[in-house]
Amino acid sequence: MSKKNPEYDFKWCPGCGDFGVKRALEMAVQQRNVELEMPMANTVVVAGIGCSGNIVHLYDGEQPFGLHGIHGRSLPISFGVKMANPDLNVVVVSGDGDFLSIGGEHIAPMAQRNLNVTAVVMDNGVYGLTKGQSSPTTDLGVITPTTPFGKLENSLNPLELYLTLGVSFVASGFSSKIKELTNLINQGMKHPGFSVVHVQSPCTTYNDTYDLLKGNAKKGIDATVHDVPESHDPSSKQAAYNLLQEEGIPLGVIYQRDESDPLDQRFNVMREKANARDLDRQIAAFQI
Amino acid sequence: MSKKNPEYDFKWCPGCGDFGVKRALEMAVQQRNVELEMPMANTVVVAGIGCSGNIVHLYDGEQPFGLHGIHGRSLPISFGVKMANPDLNVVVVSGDGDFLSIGGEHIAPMAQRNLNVTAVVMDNGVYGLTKGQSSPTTDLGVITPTTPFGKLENSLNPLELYLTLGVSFVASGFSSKIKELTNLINQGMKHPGFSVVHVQSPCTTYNDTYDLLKGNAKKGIDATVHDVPESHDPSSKQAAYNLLQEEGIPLGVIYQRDESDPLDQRFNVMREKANARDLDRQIAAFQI
Amino acid sequence: MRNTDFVVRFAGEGGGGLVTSAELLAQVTSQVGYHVKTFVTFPSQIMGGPTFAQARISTSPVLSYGDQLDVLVALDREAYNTHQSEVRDGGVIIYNAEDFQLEEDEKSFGMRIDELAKSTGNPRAANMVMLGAIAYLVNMPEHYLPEYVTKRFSRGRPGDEEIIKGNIMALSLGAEEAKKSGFSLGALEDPTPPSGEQLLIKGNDALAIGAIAAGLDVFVGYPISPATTVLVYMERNLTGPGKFVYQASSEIESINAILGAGFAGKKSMTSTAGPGLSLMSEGIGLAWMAEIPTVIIDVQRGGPATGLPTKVEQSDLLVAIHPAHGDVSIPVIAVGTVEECFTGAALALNWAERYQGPVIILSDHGLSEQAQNIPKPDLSKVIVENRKVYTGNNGYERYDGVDVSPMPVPGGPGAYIANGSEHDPIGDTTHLPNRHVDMTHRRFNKLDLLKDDNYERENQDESIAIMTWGGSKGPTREAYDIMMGENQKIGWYYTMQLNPLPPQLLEELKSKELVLIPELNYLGQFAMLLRAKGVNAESITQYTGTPFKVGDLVTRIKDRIASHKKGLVNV
Amino acid sequence: MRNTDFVVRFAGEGGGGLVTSAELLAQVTSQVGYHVKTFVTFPSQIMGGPTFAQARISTSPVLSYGDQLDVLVALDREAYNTHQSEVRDGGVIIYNAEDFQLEEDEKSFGMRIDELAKSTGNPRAANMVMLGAIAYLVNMPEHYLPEYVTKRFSRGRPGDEEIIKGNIMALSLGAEEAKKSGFSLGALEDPTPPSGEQLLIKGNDALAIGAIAAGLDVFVGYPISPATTVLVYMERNLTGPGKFVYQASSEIESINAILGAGFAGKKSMTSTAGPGLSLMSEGIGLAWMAEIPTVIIDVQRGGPATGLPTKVEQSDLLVAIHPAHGDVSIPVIAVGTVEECFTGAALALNWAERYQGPVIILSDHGLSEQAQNIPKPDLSKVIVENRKVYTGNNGYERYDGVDVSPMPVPGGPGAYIANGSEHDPIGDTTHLPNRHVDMTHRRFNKLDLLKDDNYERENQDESIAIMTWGGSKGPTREAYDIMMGENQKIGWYYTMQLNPLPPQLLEELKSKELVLIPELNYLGQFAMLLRAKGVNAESITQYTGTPFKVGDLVTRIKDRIASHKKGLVNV
Ligand SMILES: Cc1ncc(C[n+]2csc(CCOP(=O)(O)OP(=O)(O)O)c2C)c(N)n1
Ligand SMILES: Cc1ncc(C[n+]2csc(CCOP(=O)(O)OP(=O)(O)O)c2C)c(N)n1
Ligand code: SF4
Ligand code: SF4
Ligand SMILES: [Mg+2]
Ligand SMILES: [Mg+2]
Repeated sequence: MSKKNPEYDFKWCPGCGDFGVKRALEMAVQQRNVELEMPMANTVVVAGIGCSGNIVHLYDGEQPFGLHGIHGRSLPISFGVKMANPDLNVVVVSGDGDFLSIGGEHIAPMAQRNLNVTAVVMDNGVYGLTKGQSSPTTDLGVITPTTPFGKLENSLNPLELYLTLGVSFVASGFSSKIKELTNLINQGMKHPGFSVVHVQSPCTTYNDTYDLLKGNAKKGIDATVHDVPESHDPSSKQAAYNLLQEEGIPLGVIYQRDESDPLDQRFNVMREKANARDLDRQIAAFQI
Repeated sequence: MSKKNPEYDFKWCPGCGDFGVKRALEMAVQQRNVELEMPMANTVVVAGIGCSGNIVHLYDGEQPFGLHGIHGRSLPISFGVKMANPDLNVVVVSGDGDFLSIGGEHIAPMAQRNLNVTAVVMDNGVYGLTKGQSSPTTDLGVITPTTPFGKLENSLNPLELYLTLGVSFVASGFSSKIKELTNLINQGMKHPGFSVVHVQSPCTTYNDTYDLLKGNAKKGIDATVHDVPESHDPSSKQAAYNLLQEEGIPLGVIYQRDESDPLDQRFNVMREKANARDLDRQIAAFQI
Repeated sequence: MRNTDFVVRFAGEGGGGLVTSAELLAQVTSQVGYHVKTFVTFPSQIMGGPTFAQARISTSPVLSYGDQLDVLVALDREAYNTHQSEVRDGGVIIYNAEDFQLEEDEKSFGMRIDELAKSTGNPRAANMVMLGAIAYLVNMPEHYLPEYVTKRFSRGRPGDEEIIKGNIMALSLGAEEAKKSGFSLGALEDPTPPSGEQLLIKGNDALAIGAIAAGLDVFVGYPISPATTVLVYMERNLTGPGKFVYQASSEIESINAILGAGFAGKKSMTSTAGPGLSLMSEGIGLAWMAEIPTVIIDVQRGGPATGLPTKVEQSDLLVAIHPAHGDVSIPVIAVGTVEECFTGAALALNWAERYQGPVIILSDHGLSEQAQNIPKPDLSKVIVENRKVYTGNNGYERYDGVDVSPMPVPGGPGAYIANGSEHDPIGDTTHLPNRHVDMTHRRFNKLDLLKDDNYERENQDESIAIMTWGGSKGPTREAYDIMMGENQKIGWYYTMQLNPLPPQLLEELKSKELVLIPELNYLGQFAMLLRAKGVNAESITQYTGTPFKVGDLVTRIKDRIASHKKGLVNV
Repeated sequence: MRNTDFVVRFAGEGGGGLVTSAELLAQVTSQVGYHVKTFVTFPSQIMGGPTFAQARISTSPVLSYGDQLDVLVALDREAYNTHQSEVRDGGVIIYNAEDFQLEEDEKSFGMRIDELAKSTGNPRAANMVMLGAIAYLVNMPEHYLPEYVTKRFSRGRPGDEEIIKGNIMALSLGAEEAKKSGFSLGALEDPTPPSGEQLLIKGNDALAIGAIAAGLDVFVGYPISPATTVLVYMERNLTGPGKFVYQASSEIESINAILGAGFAGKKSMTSTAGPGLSLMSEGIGLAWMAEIPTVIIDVQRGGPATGLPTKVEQSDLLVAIHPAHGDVSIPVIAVGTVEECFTGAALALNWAERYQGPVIILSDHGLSEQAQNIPKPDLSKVIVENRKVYTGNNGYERYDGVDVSPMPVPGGPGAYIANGSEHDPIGDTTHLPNRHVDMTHRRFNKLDLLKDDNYERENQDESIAIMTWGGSKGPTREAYDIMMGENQKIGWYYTMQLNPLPPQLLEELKSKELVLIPELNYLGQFAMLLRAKGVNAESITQYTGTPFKVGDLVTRIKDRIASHKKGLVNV
């Protein structure tokens, strides 16, 4: 499908982290297509509302299917898409507000079901598209247009949340590390079950955290991100919890459940065991 | 307020755990009123929809204020009530479906804000009022009218969830242990911040777990519930996590944050620092 | 007793017994060719609480529950007090003499039901005692009940014979008591059995079967009275390759999941009641905007808010047609009989596929809980429509033009973005005025595809007409038939297709002096919509949580017409 | 130039510069007594994207944005292409000669704006260069701008003087360029300054201030364009003892929180746009059912679904009045001008208190983003109503009777249960038919308290009338004035109170042959509602995402009246 329709008028701000995420997503999907010898048409990108969700329109190269819906509902939509056709590679792209605030209710059910979709969450610690209000990952005390005297809420730790809710693949990425991020997203797609790749993706306009994340020697700022240590055992939930108690933001696979049976598989197993009745027999049951 | 209007026609089934919770709630509120020399009129019970929520209508003795709204929304309603008047003692009564499924999105924000209300959650592992469908705490594989071939979802661990979301007081009770439960609810009310008292409250009609919870020597069933060991340090989140990894359901205070500043307090501190402008000055700012 | 028709009500504290008795009576009589309809009502609670269940048995097709009772079985004093006034003159009340005693009167006799049951050795045979008594009162041929009991309990198990014996004994004990009472209601005429095979089925099951017959693939729903049984039926029966059914965590999840499935090429559906419909508002708007086929069943109950979960009302019509912000007009099919539950569900799926968008089915608590005999549907005659699927090359402009266009299916050619923001032809967001104008036209043009002229009409030359909708069809039709018998001059119109209305129907209605709309809501919602379309429509409303009584309708319609003729009232 | 009125538009890639320029122009001219109105439109994105901002300056009150441009400042070629056709004959286009070049024509001249700004030593003075040029073109008295600049930048800081000097230099460089171009538009007449102090304020700020003036206590909202700025204003300014303001985690949380606060005795409010309103559906129904005062502002944008977040539309009317399942009819106040934003917000809070239920305010994107001069509100004249509070003893029957009754406040006497299920007098759940009937009457009776006969009318003897609503008031009124100048025979009606309508107004409208309703939606939503009430109303619709142009309206209204008179069209 040819792209760049002149009517489409959305652009990200210069330096926005989402550019990097877009590139990583494109490459991860490409890799996945090669791995499975699968046409691009098998990929569906379900997008939330926010600067982040616009990734579906800015996607370069051969185009996947897209569904750009309403704020906070990309997970339940992806649930319907995936279970309607489990052969599809279904990816959710969402922001910290979209995924964790208004859409926060949908994470637990997908984790409990182990729905086999991959969610890529672009966390910029702010509501970008609506111009800079606080989000669940904005720190306590931060001043924004809606917290003019400082945010009153503790910030949420998304990685810990995913672990507790039982997400079976949890990874942490950074939009500036495109190669690594590509790899994480691709691993998420390979994982048979619900995978969340939570990405630090700075908002240059409302919450520029590049210095904080990467560090800036000149300004005397130490980097917050660091690679998950090689010694980390991602199959251990306890190890994952421990890792998250440490300072800074670890990048890499935090947790991956070893035996992960996705919902579509569970569903099939159940259905094979269940004694089905065709419609004629169903109707016969009501016969007088 | 005199009660028992003949028009009111709801009753719990014989043996329903909610009877015990009701008694404990009545006593805990009574105690709290005495402690603070507070009239009953200062208590507001915000109820969810379910057998459990009907506690607000079955409340015996002097009546508190009640708000019986819509399914899943008791927490956000309680947020409005409490912040409108922080002097009120606001209690939420809810079921496992109401609180953890359709209303699941509201727990995290209240925890992050540390809203000073007490939620009493009656967990019977089932949707009682709608006649026995599975709930988030129903176990994997269980057969119900909506899971005729076995539930496909892992069950949620609510206590672990509350901990991760940052609820500052987490307790676990059992409807048959009324005295202990009274105490837990009362402690929750005393706690300055968001407190959740999660109660095992069996549904005799659709999910009778009395034997399982209490144990039944004749049937060779060991009890699932056991008291939180005396050695447990509820101020340690780590200890709380560890406690929850063990077999069975611990009863008692699982976690209580030491320094807990509730939202109303944070809000006041913030407002005192903020430079307010009265309406005249606000209008003057637009003057041409 | 009208010896072509009788109504029996069982009333007491909730629990299964009452409902089973009414349903048994319906089964027995329908098996020998009578037409039957049951009705159940109970409080929103699990056990206990004042409940009643009734069955109407007739020699010809049954349209309503029956206004007056021929027989009332009152299991406790409260039930007696509540219901006795509904027993017609000459009717009979059987009361539970173990619970209370009455002074002697010309209507009632007491029976120690449980005691009699116990004396048969089977305390659970209380139903049979009651049925035996009723059978005697209506002079039912003696072999009906024993034959039914024999058939029902011959399950090839060791205890069968004993159970059968006990039950038959209970039947005759009941009959004897009735005989002793001296009451009798005259003989019920022999039935003219309906032609063709019949089902005895409730509305919600018929909705489910209709949808499955039309090719439903995916069902996701959240429990809520009185819609839960649709979900329960689907969980058990929507099986087969590629099918998926699931209990969601909320109605917001349901609606978004089914639109996801619709986008992915499947026929999808959910069922809910008012509170769930309100929660689905935003999602329904998305399906409309992004042009995704999907179907929402709303089994209406008393509103607003949590309202009256177990009572009947038809008050969700306005919100069904205009559920969400922005310019939307959601197609609505309102089913009026158990049979229409079957056909309406199939039609809704077809409509969704045909115009590529969301369709709402309105049923109600009454239909959901009533069992009725309907002709066995002929599956080979069910029309199944499938969306136009795009099969060309990539580079397709899915949102091109102002008419319905083939829909790409993920996995196949024609990748595009289904977009809930205003969009250009490939689905990218745009704010250009002409695109919004074109796409708005497109979304509304597509409704033209649904303007089939399917409607009932009779006496269309009359200048005054009655037109009801949904579950009020039965009582309204019965009222109409009574008035026709009296040579009143009134036309009859009816359609399931409330939005869009059949165009020819609308034209006819516009030419009337007055169209009267019996409907179970306060606002007179359907009449409002008709007036907005230029029809001089006026509602006959009721909002008691109970269905219309035929007699009331006859009176109110006649009064209204009389005052219209006197020119006393204008809209 | 009409020398009483001119319109300047700045167009280019998004960013603050364009908007600041238009607002500066409005400030300068309003300070010397002109009437002004600005208008801004931009895509739903953060930076860049085609944007424009304009200001209309007039010697008399300004009702609309102005159909045609007197001056267009085009900062890039795309802007030129998009907007040049809107420049009137005899108007002038200033284009950014650094970005592109045009063949010479009779309308345009190029200016190297940034270069000129840089030459003053202050590259940020590009605004001033443009304003200088415009001032010259419209023959603005020379001292206005320098005086304004001097005042604005005299902030008691060291660099003030230099900045002032640079800006004044930029102004004269701009003026010189304009002079060189040879274009001129004739002199703007002196203003007749409005009497009394004036504010220059946008709709959303006025809504917020109006609510605060009427005693707002609690505000909870979730960000969404174009409503976010109400929340932002509140966060900064709703202060004082007992006040509470908060950003919620979703609109479902907002609505439930404010109804909790309303129950607790406070005046509460939220603001949102269409998608949020749809999500609030269930909660609004609860507030109606449980009789809880609260106010929801819906700043309408293009719909449905995510729609057109930064465009104007009036398509949420139907869902505002009937947002939820069941029989509801939510009071709706539609504000039509920036001034009405202030008064309408106060009225909404009063209504909520008076009838004890939810009230919806409809504003729109246009009002939210336009700055306009309005008379400074006299706070001492703001009417503030408070609910009847129950002060008796315990044992109170809060839901007794079919009229509004004093409301207990938690902490005080009269504990009851505010119940979203149907209820008995103390708020316990009941399913009795007569209670549902009574409580339904009660909920609807209370609307009578809101039927104040407040409306505008002119030429009420005419049989054809115009009646618009909300933000289309300005252009419609301007069109009406033009037609009055031509001695057309048309009546004028207008009210903020769309539901319930002022009863006397409704009677008058019903007596008309034809009522024309200009409104920015496809369905003709207000006309639908009026027809349902017996008014022969017909819409003049537009659904481009842009506001009405006065000229278009005049033409369409006249055409419609002409065809009506020829009897060609019937509803
Ligand atoms: C129901 C609803 N509420 C609110 C909005 C407005 N809205 C659009 S995007 C957004 C938040 C965006 O934040 P985030 O998800 O973090 O994405 P980002 O823009 O930062 O990438 C909001 C509140 C909406 N579109 N729909
Ligand atoms: C929006 C909405 N959806 C569904 C329902 C139907 N409903 C009422 S109670 C309930 C679940 C009750 O389960 P739970 O919260 O566990 O309470 P319990 O009855 O077990 O105490 C449901 C689904 C409703 N009232 N409103
Ligand atoms: S506002 Fe922030 S998140 Fe949005 S495009 Fe700009 S930089 Fe990216
Ligand atoms: S159904 Fe279960 S939860 Fe409900 S009242 Fe009966 S026992 Fe209690
Ligand atoms: Mg963000
Ligand atoms: Mg439960």
